[in-house]
Amino acid sequence: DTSGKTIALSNNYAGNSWRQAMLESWGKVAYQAVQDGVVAGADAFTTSENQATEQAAQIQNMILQGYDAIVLNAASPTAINGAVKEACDAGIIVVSFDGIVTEPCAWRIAVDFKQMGRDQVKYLEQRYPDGGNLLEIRGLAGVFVDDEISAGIHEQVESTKFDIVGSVHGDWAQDVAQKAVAGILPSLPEVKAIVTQGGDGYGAAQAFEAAGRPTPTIIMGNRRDELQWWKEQKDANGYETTSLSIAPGVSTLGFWVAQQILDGKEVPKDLTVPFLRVDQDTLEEILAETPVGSVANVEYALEDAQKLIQSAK
Amino acid sequence: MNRDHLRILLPVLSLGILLAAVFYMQPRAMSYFGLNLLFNLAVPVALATIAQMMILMVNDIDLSIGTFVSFCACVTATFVQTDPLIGYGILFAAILVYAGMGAIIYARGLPAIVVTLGMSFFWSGMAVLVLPSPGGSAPDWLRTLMTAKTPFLPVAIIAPIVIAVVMHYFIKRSSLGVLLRGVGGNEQAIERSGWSVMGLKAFAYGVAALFCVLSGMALVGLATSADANIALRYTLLSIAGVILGGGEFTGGRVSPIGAVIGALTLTLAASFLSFLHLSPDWQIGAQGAILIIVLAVRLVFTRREALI
Amino acid sequence: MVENQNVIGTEEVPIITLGDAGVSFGPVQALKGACLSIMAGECIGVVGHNGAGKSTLVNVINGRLTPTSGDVSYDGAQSVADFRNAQRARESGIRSVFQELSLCPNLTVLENYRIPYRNMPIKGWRKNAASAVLASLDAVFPDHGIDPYSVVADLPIADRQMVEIAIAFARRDIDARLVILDEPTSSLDGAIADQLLAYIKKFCASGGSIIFISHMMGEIFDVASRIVVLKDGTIIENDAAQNFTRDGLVDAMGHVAPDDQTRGADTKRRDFGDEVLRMENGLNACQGEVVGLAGLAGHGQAEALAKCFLERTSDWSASRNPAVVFVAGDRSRDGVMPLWSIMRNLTLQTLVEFSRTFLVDRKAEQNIARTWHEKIGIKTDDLNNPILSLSGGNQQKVLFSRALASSAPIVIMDDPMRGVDVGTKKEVYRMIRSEAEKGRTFLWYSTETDEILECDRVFVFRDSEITAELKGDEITEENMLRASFEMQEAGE
Amino acid sequence: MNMNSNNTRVENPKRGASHLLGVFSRKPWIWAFLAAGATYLATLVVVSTSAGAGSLLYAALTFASFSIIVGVGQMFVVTLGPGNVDLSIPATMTLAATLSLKFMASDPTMIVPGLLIAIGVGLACGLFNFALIMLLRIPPIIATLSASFLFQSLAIWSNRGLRIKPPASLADFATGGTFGLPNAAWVALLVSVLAWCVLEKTIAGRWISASGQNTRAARLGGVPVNAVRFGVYVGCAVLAGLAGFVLASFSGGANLNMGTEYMLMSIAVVVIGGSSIAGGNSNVPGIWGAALFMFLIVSMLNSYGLGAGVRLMLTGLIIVSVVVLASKRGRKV
Ligand SMILES: Nc1ncnc2c1ncn2[C@@H]1O[C@H](COP(=O)(O)OP(=O)(O)OP(=O)(O)O)[C@@H](O)[C@H]1O
Ligand SMILES: Nc1ncnc2c1ncn2[C@@H]1O[C@H](COP(=O)(O)OP(=O)(O)OP(=O)(O)O)[C@@H](O)[C@H]1O
Ligand SMILES: [Mg+2]
Ligand SMILES: [Mg+2]
Repeated sequence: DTSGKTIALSNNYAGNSWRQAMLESWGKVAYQAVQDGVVAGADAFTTSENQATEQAAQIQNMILQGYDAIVLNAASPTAINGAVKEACDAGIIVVSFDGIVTEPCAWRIAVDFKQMGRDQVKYLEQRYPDGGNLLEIRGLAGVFVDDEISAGIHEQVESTKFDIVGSVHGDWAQDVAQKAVAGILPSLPEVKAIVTQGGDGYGAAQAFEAAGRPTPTIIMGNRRDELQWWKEQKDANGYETTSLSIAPGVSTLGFWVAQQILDGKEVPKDLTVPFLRVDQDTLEEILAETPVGSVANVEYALEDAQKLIQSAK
Repeated sequence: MNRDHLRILLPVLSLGILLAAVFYMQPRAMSYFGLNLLFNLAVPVALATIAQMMILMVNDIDLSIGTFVSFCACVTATFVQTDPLIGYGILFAAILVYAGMGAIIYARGLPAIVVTLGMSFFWSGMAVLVLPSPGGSAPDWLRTLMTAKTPFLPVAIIAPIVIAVVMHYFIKRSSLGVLLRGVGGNEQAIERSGWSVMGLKAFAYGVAALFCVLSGMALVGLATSADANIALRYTLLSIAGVILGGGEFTGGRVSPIGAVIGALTLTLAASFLSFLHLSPDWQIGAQGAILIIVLAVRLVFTRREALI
Repeated sequence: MVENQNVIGTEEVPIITLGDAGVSFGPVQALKGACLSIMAGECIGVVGHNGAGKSTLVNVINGRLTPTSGDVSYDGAQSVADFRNAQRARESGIRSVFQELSLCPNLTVLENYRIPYRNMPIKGWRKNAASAVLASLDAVFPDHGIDPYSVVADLPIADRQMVEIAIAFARRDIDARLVILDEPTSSLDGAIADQLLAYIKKFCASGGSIIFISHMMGEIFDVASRIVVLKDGTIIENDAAQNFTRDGLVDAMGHVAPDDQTRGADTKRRDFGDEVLRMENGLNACQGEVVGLAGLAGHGQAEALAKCFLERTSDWSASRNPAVVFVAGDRSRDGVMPLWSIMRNLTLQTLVEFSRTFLVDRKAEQNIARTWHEKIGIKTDDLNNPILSLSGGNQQKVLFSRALASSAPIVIMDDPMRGVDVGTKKEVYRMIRSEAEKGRTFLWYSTETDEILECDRVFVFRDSEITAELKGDEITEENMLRASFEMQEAGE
Repeated sequence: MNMNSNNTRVENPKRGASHLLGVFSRKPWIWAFLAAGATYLATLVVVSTSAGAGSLLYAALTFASFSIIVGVGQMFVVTLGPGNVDLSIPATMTLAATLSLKFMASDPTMIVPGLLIAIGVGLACGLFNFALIMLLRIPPIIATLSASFLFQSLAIWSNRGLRIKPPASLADFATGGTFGLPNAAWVALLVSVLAWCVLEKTIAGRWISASGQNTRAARLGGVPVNAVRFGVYVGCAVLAGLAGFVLASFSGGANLNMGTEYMLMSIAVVVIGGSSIAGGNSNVPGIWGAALFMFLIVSMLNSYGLGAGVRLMLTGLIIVSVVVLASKRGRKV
């Protein structure tokens, strides 16, 4: 019985549509759970800046406020380990998702970012068995996710005939990606495809269009404007690609896992969620479900969490 | 009661009021454990604030503190951990670069704000080179030091007190401190007495760099690892801390105790805002508002100077 | 002066000897061929007009200025003059109280003592410093009531001056042998100044030397054993104090009286228009009048002028019909735009007046510039040259033109003739006269007596207050000196 | 008379030297263009085709435009003299962009009101900055910084990170080109020409330059210095609002972090472009050179395959060197 327990969400950034969708999913599912008497409270906190130091302080404040569990999307996999350890020492359950932490006492609902990189290249290999030139758009320099995805991509490219001819940092922002791509484009030979990290596909497409070059196959990241663009291209000329990203609703999975742990269930420390993937045939369906300006999403229910826990055992 | 005492009164009062409010909202905070949680992340902020204070003291401003502390943290989590000799060597060289920057700024009459802005790109690049992705780990002694269970008072309280007292003695009591503050107060008077203003400025920058190094190390000790963006916020926090602590942008009017109190106040203000369950939308705005309010209150304490 | 040295005795070594020392700042020769030696126990009074070169002289003595010609020797050592003079002076026990306050306002009294004391022992220095400053304050100014722990910015101006003097006399590793006091009493009241004078006498009696610069004749006669009179950078008198009388001294330092044909011949008009200006401190002016502000430099004339200007103009808008215009004397601080051409500098004030739109009317601008180029004779063949390519006097002419080109009824002039040559001065006087006759009012502050003599009415300032209003025949150099110097009777 | 003849003699050599220096210092933008040109050529080494060379230039012009628009605003502020810098540009851009895109809600008929909203937001932000500086006498650096926190909060609150697309016709305009130049560059050109006219042709321009060289002397020379400062801070914020609007239209929506890089960028283009941070001397063409340079250096390092670390380091070193070199020129004149 967890009806007396409280769970807090510690979030480090709210400045993009993915995070907003994540907070919204949490709000919806957690509010319902509180209404249903499953837990006594489920508050969400966001730091004012995307900084590990701020999030560490936030977690310390949560310890003081006496939450029973903290669900966490971390600014850094390692830099808040100190605070997480303190929470564990205080008897608090810590479940991290998306941005996971390496501290052993915490649970991790991981997305295999390396796998995400590999999958992009695998898809492309299937499309272009003869290989070709790839452009890589990375995220923000010095951040964990950026390194993981990039490592996955490079690893997989080794075993294919693809060539990475250029690599730029798009800082996960449409406009920065667009700028960086436009800058490197003139020096690139023909580009077959672009591997991305999510949220920068539309910018890349714009840059190619502006330079008057044929649009390569751009791997998308589930943002509504990317899907919309893809749909337009598909309708116009049968453009084909794939789109994959972690669903923002994974926060609700974090919520249920924390609830299960509080309930005394045996839960392995490492859980893995699949990506949310949009394919040529599911495009219309998912596009219709995605709100304007937001990101493709699924929310998880208690049963999904239980299934996940079961399968991990 | 002289002007210095008056100047320190406002920060002490604001910290007191804030602390009382936090204790009222969260009585749990009133314990060894609670104080440690409230304040341990204020230690690196306080060190960075002291660094900024050293620069403001000689009438300059440093916009590269955040990236420089990040760089120091990256070096600490990598080289200092694995090859201490090289690690300390890098940090020492960085301190020399800082001192040289101070000397050049004075000798060429450069605007410190632009030079440090340029240097912030430089340090940020260096940090990414040292540590391309988050990680590294804290040297054991550092971790032990930052998490030590000291009797009676937690490290989080002892460290700021030690920093404040040491710097108070250095800046406000030692005879070298007098000269440094004199540079901010009346550069010409210092020069007339035959001192090298350039040397003093370089020294002030060097000490600032030393405190940035300490800040980076303390941060790694608390966080257990580093990343290249770990301390970007310290630039703004440190300026705000000095000003909240009763310091002024010009005239060599700074107070180390005030600066430390300012840093604690800023950290506590963030906790206070989170205990308030203030909407995250407004948290950053609330920080701006606090800055504006305190600076506006200072108007009462300082004379206004007219254009002519 | 040669006898003077002989009297004291050839076996004694002078603390400092200047041999034919000269200092020039570019074309300005601030000090010419100064010969002076100072023996232990002497108190030298230095007098002279503003800009006579007094501060320059003492700055050579304390080593801050390296003479551009001649040499300096300390304690009879070999005569050299180079950048290490400051150190030599320090080591010979020469200390200075500068004309402008040179304390750090953010430090406490005892901390300010630390700054000139280079080799201060570290151990317990605060306690030692506090007691040293306190001892010195007690010695010079009994009953001063200054706490050495108080911050200088908190102290009133007189207390700061006292602190600075006390620090100069305080004990250090090298004892004070020659203390230079550059107008130390300018912000002290009578009783406290008397304490200082008494201390100076005591100090000299015990073998110390003093250089004492003051505009208060009484003080000079009270303490000085020898008086040096400077005029236009030259030492014109250097003799034992008893050989001077007060009037003789004023005569010696006074400017050459203007030749009588020019002055007085200007029949001064008595029929001015209505009063167009009146300020709180009693300063007033009528239409068409040339009002002079006299008195020693730094006694509030410049502030009064600035206030008068600022009160009548706005920070927020510029009028097509400005009420006042300003001619700056301190060019670099108050007048010149260093990055601009001559033409732009000349037309700054009249931009709005001569443009019908928000655009700069280039044609009108050129016309004005050309008109004034000829009218006032600015020495350049291209008005688009940078202003800094002009000599100081010509820059000043540009500033004059800037103001006179405007139609404003009141013109405020803050010592506007600095660096202007004699011929132009005459021309400007004539222009001012004719503008005044057309109904313009001039407020004219000058440090030069013959300029003040051009005025219809004169207000003499002392300590930011008006001490005398002189009209017509009352406007004489003597009357002005009398009103601006505090003629203490103690002197005689 | 004797003195007069002396004067002429001294003046002649002086005028010759300062004339040369004057010519030199009147065109400090040459350095920025030289640097941009050098970087461009260095990038061309790895650009294979001639079409590539053209498209690199086109891209550079496009992206430099945004830096130019904010840079021009920042230039006016910097021209006011030491201590004057507007750090609220990024927040103002973000706020103006989010509010106007939200208002337009992708409706093509709302473009003009949307633009007016962006400009209005800029106006309000500028007013707020100026009020803090003038009324509360907070130093400009910290005033604009604190204000930017508030603007940022407002932006977060107002649209919660949703990316609303600009109306299609607006997006087409922002990404399109006319007569071989990107439309964004036309906007930047318009802004630059206006700014240049203000500085060179109008009375206000004279006033700004005078206030920056010596506020006290300007005031005594009849310049309404408060009005000048007011105009400059408000103008800078309005330009930031405009830049936010164009950038959001260009990149398909407003982001909460879209302005971040323009804080340093706006100052860097001003300084590299040859305007003196010590005030009074501003330089519109130089901003173009510097903005192109800032874009091209990133392209060059990316094209060479150099990483983010090296890129940042070099950028920093270049800014510092330019400032040091510029100071040398400043001293001599
Ligand atoms: N740094 C300088 N550069 C150029 N000219 C200078 C400089 N210092 C002094 N002068 C000029 O040298 C002359 C002598 O100045 P000095 O300061 O010695 O006069 P003073 O007798 O002390 O006058 P006062 O009574 O006003 O103090 C003046 O004409 C002054 O303008
Ligand atoms: N504001 C004050 N007014 C009067 N006396 C003071 C004041 N502050 C300190 N004192 C006294 O002056 C003496 C010296 O104090 P201070 O702390 O400055 O010296 P100190 O500790 O010996 O210095 P240091 O440790 O730097 O050598 C003490 O007796 C102290 O009580
Ligand atoms: Mg003590
Ligand atoms: Mg003098």
